[in-house]
Amino acid sequence: MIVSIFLLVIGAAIVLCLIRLIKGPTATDRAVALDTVTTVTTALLVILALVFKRYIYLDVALVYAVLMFIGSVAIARFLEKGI
Amino acid sequence: MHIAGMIAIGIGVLFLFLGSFGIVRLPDVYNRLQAGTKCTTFGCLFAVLGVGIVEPAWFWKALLVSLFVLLTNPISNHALGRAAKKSGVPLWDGSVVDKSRDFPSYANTEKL
Amino acid sequence: MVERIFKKSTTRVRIFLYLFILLTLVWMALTSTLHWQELTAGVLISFILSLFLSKSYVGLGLPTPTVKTLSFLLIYIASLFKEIIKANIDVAYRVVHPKMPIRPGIVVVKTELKQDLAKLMLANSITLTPGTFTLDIAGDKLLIHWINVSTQDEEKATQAIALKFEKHLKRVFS
Amino acid sequence: MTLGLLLIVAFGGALLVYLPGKISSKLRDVWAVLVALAVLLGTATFYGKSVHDALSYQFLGLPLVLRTNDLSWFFAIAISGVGSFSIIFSLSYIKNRERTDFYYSLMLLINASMLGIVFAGDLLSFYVFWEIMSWATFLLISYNRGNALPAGMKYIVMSMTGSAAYLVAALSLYAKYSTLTFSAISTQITTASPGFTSFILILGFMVFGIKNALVPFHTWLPDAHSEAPSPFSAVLSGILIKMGTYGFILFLYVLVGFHQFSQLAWKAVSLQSVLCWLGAITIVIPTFIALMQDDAKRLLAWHSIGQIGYIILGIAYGTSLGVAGGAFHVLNHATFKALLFLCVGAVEYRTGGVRDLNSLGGLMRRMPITFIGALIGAFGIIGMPLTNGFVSKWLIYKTLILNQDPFLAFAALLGTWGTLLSFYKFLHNIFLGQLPEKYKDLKKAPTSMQIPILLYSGIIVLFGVLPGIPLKIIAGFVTSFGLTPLNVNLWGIVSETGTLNTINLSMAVVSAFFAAWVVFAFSRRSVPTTAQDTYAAGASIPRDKYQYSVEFYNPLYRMMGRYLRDVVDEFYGWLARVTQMTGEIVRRLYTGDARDYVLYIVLIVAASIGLKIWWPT
Amino acid sequence: MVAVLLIIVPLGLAFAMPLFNFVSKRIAAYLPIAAMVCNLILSILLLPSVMENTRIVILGGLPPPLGIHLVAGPLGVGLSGLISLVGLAVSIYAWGYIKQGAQDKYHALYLLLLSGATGAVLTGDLFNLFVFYEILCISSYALVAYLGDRNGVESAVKYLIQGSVGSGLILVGIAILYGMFGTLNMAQIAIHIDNVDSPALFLALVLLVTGFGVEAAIFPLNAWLPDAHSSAPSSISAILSGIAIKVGIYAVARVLFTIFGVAVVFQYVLLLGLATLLIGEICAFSQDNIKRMLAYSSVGQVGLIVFAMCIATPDGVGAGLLQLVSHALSKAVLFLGVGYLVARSGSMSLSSLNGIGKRMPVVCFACVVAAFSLVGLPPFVGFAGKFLIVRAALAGKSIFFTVLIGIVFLATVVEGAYFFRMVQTLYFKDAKRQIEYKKVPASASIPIMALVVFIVALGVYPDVLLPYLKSAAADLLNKAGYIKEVLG
Amino acid sequence: MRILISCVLLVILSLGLVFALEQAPFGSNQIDNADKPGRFYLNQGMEKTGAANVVTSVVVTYRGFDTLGEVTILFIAAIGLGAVFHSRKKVKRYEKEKQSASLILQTGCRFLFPLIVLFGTYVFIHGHLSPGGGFQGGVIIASAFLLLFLGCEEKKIPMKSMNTVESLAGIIFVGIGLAGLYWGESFLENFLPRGMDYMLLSGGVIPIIYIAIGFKVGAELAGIVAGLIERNP
Amino acid sequence: MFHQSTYFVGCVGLMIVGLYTMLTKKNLIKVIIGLSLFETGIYLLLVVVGYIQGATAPIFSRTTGSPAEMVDPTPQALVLTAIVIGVAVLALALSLTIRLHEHYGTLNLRKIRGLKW
Ligand code: NA
Ligand code: NA
Repeated sequence: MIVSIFLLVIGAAIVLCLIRLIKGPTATDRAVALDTVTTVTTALLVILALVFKRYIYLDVALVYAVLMFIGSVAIARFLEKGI
Repeated sequence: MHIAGMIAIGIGVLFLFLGSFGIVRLPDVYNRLQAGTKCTTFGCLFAVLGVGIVEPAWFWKALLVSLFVLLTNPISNHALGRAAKKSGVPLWDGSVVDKSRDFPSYANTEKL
Repeated sequence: MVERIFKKSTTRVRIFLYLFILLTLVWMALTSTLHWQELTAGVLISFILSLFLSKSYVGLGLPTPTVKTLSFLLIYIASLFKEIIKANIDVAYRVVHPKMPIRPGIVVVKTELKQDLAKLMLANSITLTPGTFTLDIAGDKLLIHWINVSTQDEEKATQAIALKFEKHLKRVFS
Repeated sequence: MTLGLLLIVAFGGALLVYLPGKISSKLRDVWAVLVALAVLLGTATFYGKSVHDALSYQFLGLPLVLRTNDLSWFFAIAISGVGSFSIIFSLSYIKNRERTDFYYSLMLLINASMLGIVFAGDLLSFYVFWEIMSWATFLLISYNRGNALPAGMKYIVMSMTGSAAYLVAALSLYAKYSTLTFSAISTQITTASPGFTSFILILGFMVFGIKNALVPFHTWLPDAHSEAPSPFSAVLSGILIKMGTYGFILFLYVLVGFHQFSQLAWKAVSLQSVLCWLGAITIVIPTFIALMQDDAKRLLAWHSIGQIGYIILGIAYGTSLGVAGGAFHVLNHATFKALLFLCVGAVEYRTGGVRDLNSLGGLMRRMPITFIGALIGAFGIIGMPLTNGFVSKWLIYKTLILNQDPFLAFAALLGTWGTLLSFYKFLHNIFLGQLPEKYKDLKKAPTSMQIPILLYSGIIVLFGVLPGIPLKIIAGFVTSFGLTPLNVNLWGIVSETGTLNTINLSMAVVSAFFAAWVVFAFSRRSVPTTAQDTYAAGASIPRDKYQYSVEFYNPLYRMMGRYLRDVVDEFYGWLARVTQMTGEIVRRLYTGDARDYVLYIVLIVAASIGLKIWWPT
Repeated sequence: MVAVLLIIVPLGLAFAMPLFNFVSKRIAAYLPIAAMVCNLILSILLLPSVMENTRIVILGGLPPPLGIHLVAGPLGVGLSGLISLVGLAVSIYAWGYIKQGAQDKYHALYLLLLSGATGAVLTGDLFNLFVFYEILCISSYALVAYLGDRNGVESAVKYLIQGSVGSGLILVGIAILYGMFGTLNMAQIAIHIDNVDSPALFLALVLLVTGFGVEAAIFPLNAWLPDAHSSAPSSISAILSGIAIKVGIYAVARVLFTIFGVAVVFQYVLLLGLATLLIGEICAFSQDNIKRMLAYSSVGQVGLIVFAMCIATPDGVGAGLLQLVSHALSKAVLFLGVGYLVARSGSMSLSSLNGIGKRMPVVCFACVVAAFSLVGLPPFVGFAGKFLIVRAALAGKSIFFTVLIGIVFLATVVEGAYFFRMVQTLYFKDAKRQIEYKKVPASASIPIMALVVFIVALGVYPDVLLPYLKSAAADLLNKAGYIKEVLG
Repeated sequence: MRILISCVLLVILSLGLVFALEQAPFGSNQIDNADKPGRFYLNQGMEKTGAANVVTSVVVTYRGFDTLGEVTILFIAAIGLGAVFHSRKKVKRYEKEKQSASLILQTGCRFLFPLIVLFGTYVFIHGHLSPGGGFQGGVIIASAFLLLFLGCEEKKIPMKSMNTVESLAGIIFVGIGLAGLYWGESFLENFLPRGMDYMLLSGGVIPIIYIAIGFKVGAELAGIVAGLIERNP
Repeated sequence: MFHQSTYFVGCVGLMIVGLYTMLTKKNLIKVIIGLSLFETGIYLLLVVVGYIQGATAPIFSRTTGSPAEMVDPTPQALVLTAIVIGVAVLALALSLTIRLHEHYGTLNLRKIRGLKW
């Protein structure tokens, strides 16, 4: 019960980030929104692991966090003309 | 333990929401970064640790996840902020000061 | 024991040992078990990876792992946590408040830290705490975005933003 | 000697020319002549034999059959004869050209493949040899470069069209009867529906009409014949196009049978009459086009088409006399047309490749043997008595007259008239008239050229006087077609309606000639002088002003020229251009824009879905 | 069991290529030769035994419906023999021809391409077919762009985009089939398809045929082909025309006949094949760029093969297969030969090759023989193919096919026209400028002449192939037999 | 015009796809039957191979041939990229305006690099127990390299050792497959004992193959990344 | 949670959007992005095909272990393969794009038409 409230709130958070992702206005804004959404999603994945009672899903969250961090850095470096 | 964990998760989720709200609400990219990273990092930290508390067997891995987020989010935050500044995204009109011109590598940045 | 080995060995070996221990610990956290198979694998892999990858840690300015340093580190982390919580409540308040009471701006602060890792930790700490994040770093100066600029003076800003971490970090990285 | 061995010798000899060629050109020449003569001899040994060999070698599971009988042997001996004469003629003709190994190899290969065609006992082996002949011919036509290239293209494209039709015909037969051997098909096809038979025969007419240069498939021939090397033109005109005739005989008399053929009609128009009329048209129009040619070889080439008209007319007419005439004309045309081409070749060889009728003249004295050859050849083609041409044409006229077909007969006579006119021009412009200055020191043709010329001349006269020699064989196969048997003796044909006896004829003609010669010899007073001295006092003047042979039939041109345009050829040219244009347009589908290419893929899927919706089954 | 080596040997050698390259740079060029010799021997050894009964090669330890398996039947092993034959010739050629760029990478990619082709024709699993098909496609994208020149890169990009869309469609098709039947085994899918009638099945069929049709170059999915075949290094053009397209055709045929077996669709594809034939030949006719002309000619030939196969009788499929073999050999010879002609004359324009036959007699002779074979002249193998196609088409005694054959011959005449024009250009046109051409190295003339020997030998005695064609056609067409062989 | 045509075609396509998919009996029923591979893998996969992750046992053994092909395709991409870039002039166009990474990023990347590599290793070594696997682990290792490139301009990839790793890993994969043919019945058969369930040492050859795949994929993707951002030596 | 066709509509939608991008955008990079979108839709379709309502990932552990409650593992293996293939193609496409840009100085597909007809 309470978990579904958590999930709803997280869903709302993701929607908010998506709004910013779509609105922009600058590319950096979108990147920031993306970065935020990934953090939220990492948390979501961990909570989902709890929901489904599957320990193994934690690995998924970790992989996700690692890859998305690198993704964000790559976007940032791209935006500042570093690559 | 279970209840403590759930409370931690609740706090985390709340801050995740607030961070996302800030992303939408705050006026420029720098302020959004403030909210986006700070609140969501904190929220993620609490949520993950909360899960670790609810399921004690998962604690160490949850800790690892949270430490990773704690370490990497400021870095990506910084990278994005720097990217914004370097690519010339202007500050919000209500900003009171911009000292970046005094800073070595920004001296020749044209538009701020 | 560990201290003695660290003090005696050359930099390179020290870094290797550092990385080896770090990786083994991370492995243990990842596997969350003390079963011999996992431990053996972990030690083996950490050893091999440390052999090949320790170059990446050269010049990072790793602190000597003494009990003292470790305790300072814990103190630092504790204070960091306190600040983080304060920061979040602060930011959340500003975000939620209908008037959005913010006075954002970009200021410069100074640091006396020398090691790269120390600077990283300082910058990250600043980022994680009250309404500030590190935009850039160059030499001993940090460019900070501040959501509620209370002073534009470099010294005062340093005082308000960096010093509370710097004093802990200085002790860790002494 | 078996047929297989003969063909192996022929093909092997052709392909192995390169070996002696690597050593020395002399050895190669000897080799080529030996192979040609060996093949000639080998063919000769099959005289009068009837062989039917099913080979142990099978192609795609189909049995291959080699067979010979009177019909095959008749063509085979003509092929190997013309082939060896041309090889001998080539010895000096081709001497200083490049790629001579290639030339000899192809000459022998074409000979071999033609032999294969006539010895083939089934439609598949026929086709294989037919195709080898086609591409080898293409290569040899192109040998002269320059204008020869478009000529070669025209030839091969038409030839391929024909081959396609052949394959369809042959395999339709196979689909129906599960066999490709002539003997099996001929027994089974008697029950076929008229529609099917007509389908097969029409396809056959197309195939062999193209090779035979029957109007309207003739357009490749004038170009190809005139651009090919002369010894090969002799083969081409003399015998190669007769493979089409062989095909006609094969389809009409061997496979389908004349009776069945004559029944095929659509309302009042019978297939037979169509073919006869095509023959008649082929006699008249090309002959008059020939009249307008200024290129000696082109003139000969157009006449080949005209003479083919006689052959087809005779064969399509379907009486034993007509078929005999047509078949005999095949042989005769082979001799005199080959002879004429060789004569032109000899002239060409000496004058350095000149064959423009407007710039030659008066070569009679310089090249007497060649002149005699050309004269006899011309007599032959015109159909003068004492030459073989007379006999065959006489048989054909006779047929037409006996069956009271005045229009066809008139067409045939018209053709002879045109032939007479143009060969007068031919002889006059090359050998008579004035000798241009630059050819003053022309030498006689080399011996290797004179031998075939003389041999041909001899044969022409021999068969003109003793037509019974070939007619005996012809009568043999004509009878086997189920036509009325012919009564042949050495001097001609004995029949109730009209006996041909060349003894009487010869006597009459010889005495007439003698009389004429006596008159001419004693009345000759004129002395030839060079025109230059008389008119221009050594100064140079335009050629067409002083040489009266230039534009010989100019008035005739103006009168008929515009009706004698080669419309068919223009049509084919248009077709080629249209194809090219279509290509240019269709190619635009490949726009170069990757997105269009993706669009095509989506289009196919969407179209399939659409098809499925609108057209559920 | 050894059939798996047909795939593994080139694959393993390609994997080992970097190691060999450390030892010596020269080794790289020998590895494809070694692999292809090995494959050729294996195929020849295997062929007689698989003619009797098809071998199922289990992979990963599970019997057919459960795991992936190879079907070493007459078709698969026969095609892999063809692949290794042409592959061997081309690899010997490449030994002397490829002198630019990263040669070890070229040879590795080449090995992978061949192993992909072999895998695709051998596998009995639909998804595995897709994987090997992709190996083939992706390595050809890379090889087309191997020289890094403008045309190569551009055509590779276009090829890649089209090919990837095609691959995507294949995947959707596979997803639908898997969703409906829960299996990827082609035999098992074939069983299920007979019992189910659903629009989704039609969609799957369309998607699979379209997807594989891109590589098979069926009109209008073939837009990449003229660019790619003409811009690639000639050795790769040869292998693309000789082998890669054939794998696409094989896949289309497998899907149409073995998996679906729906007769209505054959006529639809047959008409597409006819359109491909006509358009390919007409486009080739109006080309002046010789490699582009050959590429369009490949389009036409593909159309002919597809046409023959869609007659959908054992004779028709057999004829299509023979035509496939004939085209593989002949087009390989043409591209290999033209590779050196173009290299020596410095231009791909047909007119730049005027009279080159005198300078480079061996190569030109080979090209002429190959061209004659493609046109379908005896005594070359193309004739046997054409003959069988016409025979198969007319066997039904239907007016429809007689008319279609007419169109086929129309296209063949056009094809003949440009090939004979090419022959004239090579031999009978006067060279505009006098250049002393370097001799073609033995590494080129030997494989070319070897292929020519095959063209002539098979042309004179095609019967040696007949039993194989017959059982290969049965392999494709006899759905029940295939199912029985695979699932027992 | 182009848009119009595209829209029409795509509408037809999408309608066709959706309707066809609607009518197909998808869902759980397609593996109800025990002779369906999916059901077989679920019911007996763990028992036969000893790998707790059924997907892994499918990927590595039952459909291991696909996986071999998949690895091959990555290999093709890697060497294809090398071949395409081989004859290329080094482009200096963007060098002037290129920003170097800040100290924070540099330090962070250097610090994180070994940790992420370790994590990647963890992922592919536990491929038979957790949702990881050779590909996932390889991707993580490659992304660690990407991070290094993002943070430190001067870092180059040691192509030679990468090639060696790639090559050796490929040979090991093929070698294990052949060993299965030799000691077992078929190529890529799991010929080693299955070990104790849920332990690191279980699943027979699966972890070994996944280690090889992990290294291979890591090396290849790292090479691709390095090639694309011009960091080959 | 949802009816199966909802997932299909989503997958097909993604595919169509990808195709639309490929068909209408001039920029080569955008076309490649479209390709990626298209492929992503396909991956999703593959996953959906193997999904069973209410079932979990096919990974056994000491606590979860009923095969009946697990989704079909095969499509997951297929998706893995498909994704890797997609990545390889993407890498190659991008490297070719870089090269193409060096040759043409543009990525506009209307202008990259050195080869046509
Ligand atoms: Na993040
Ligand atoms: Na922050």
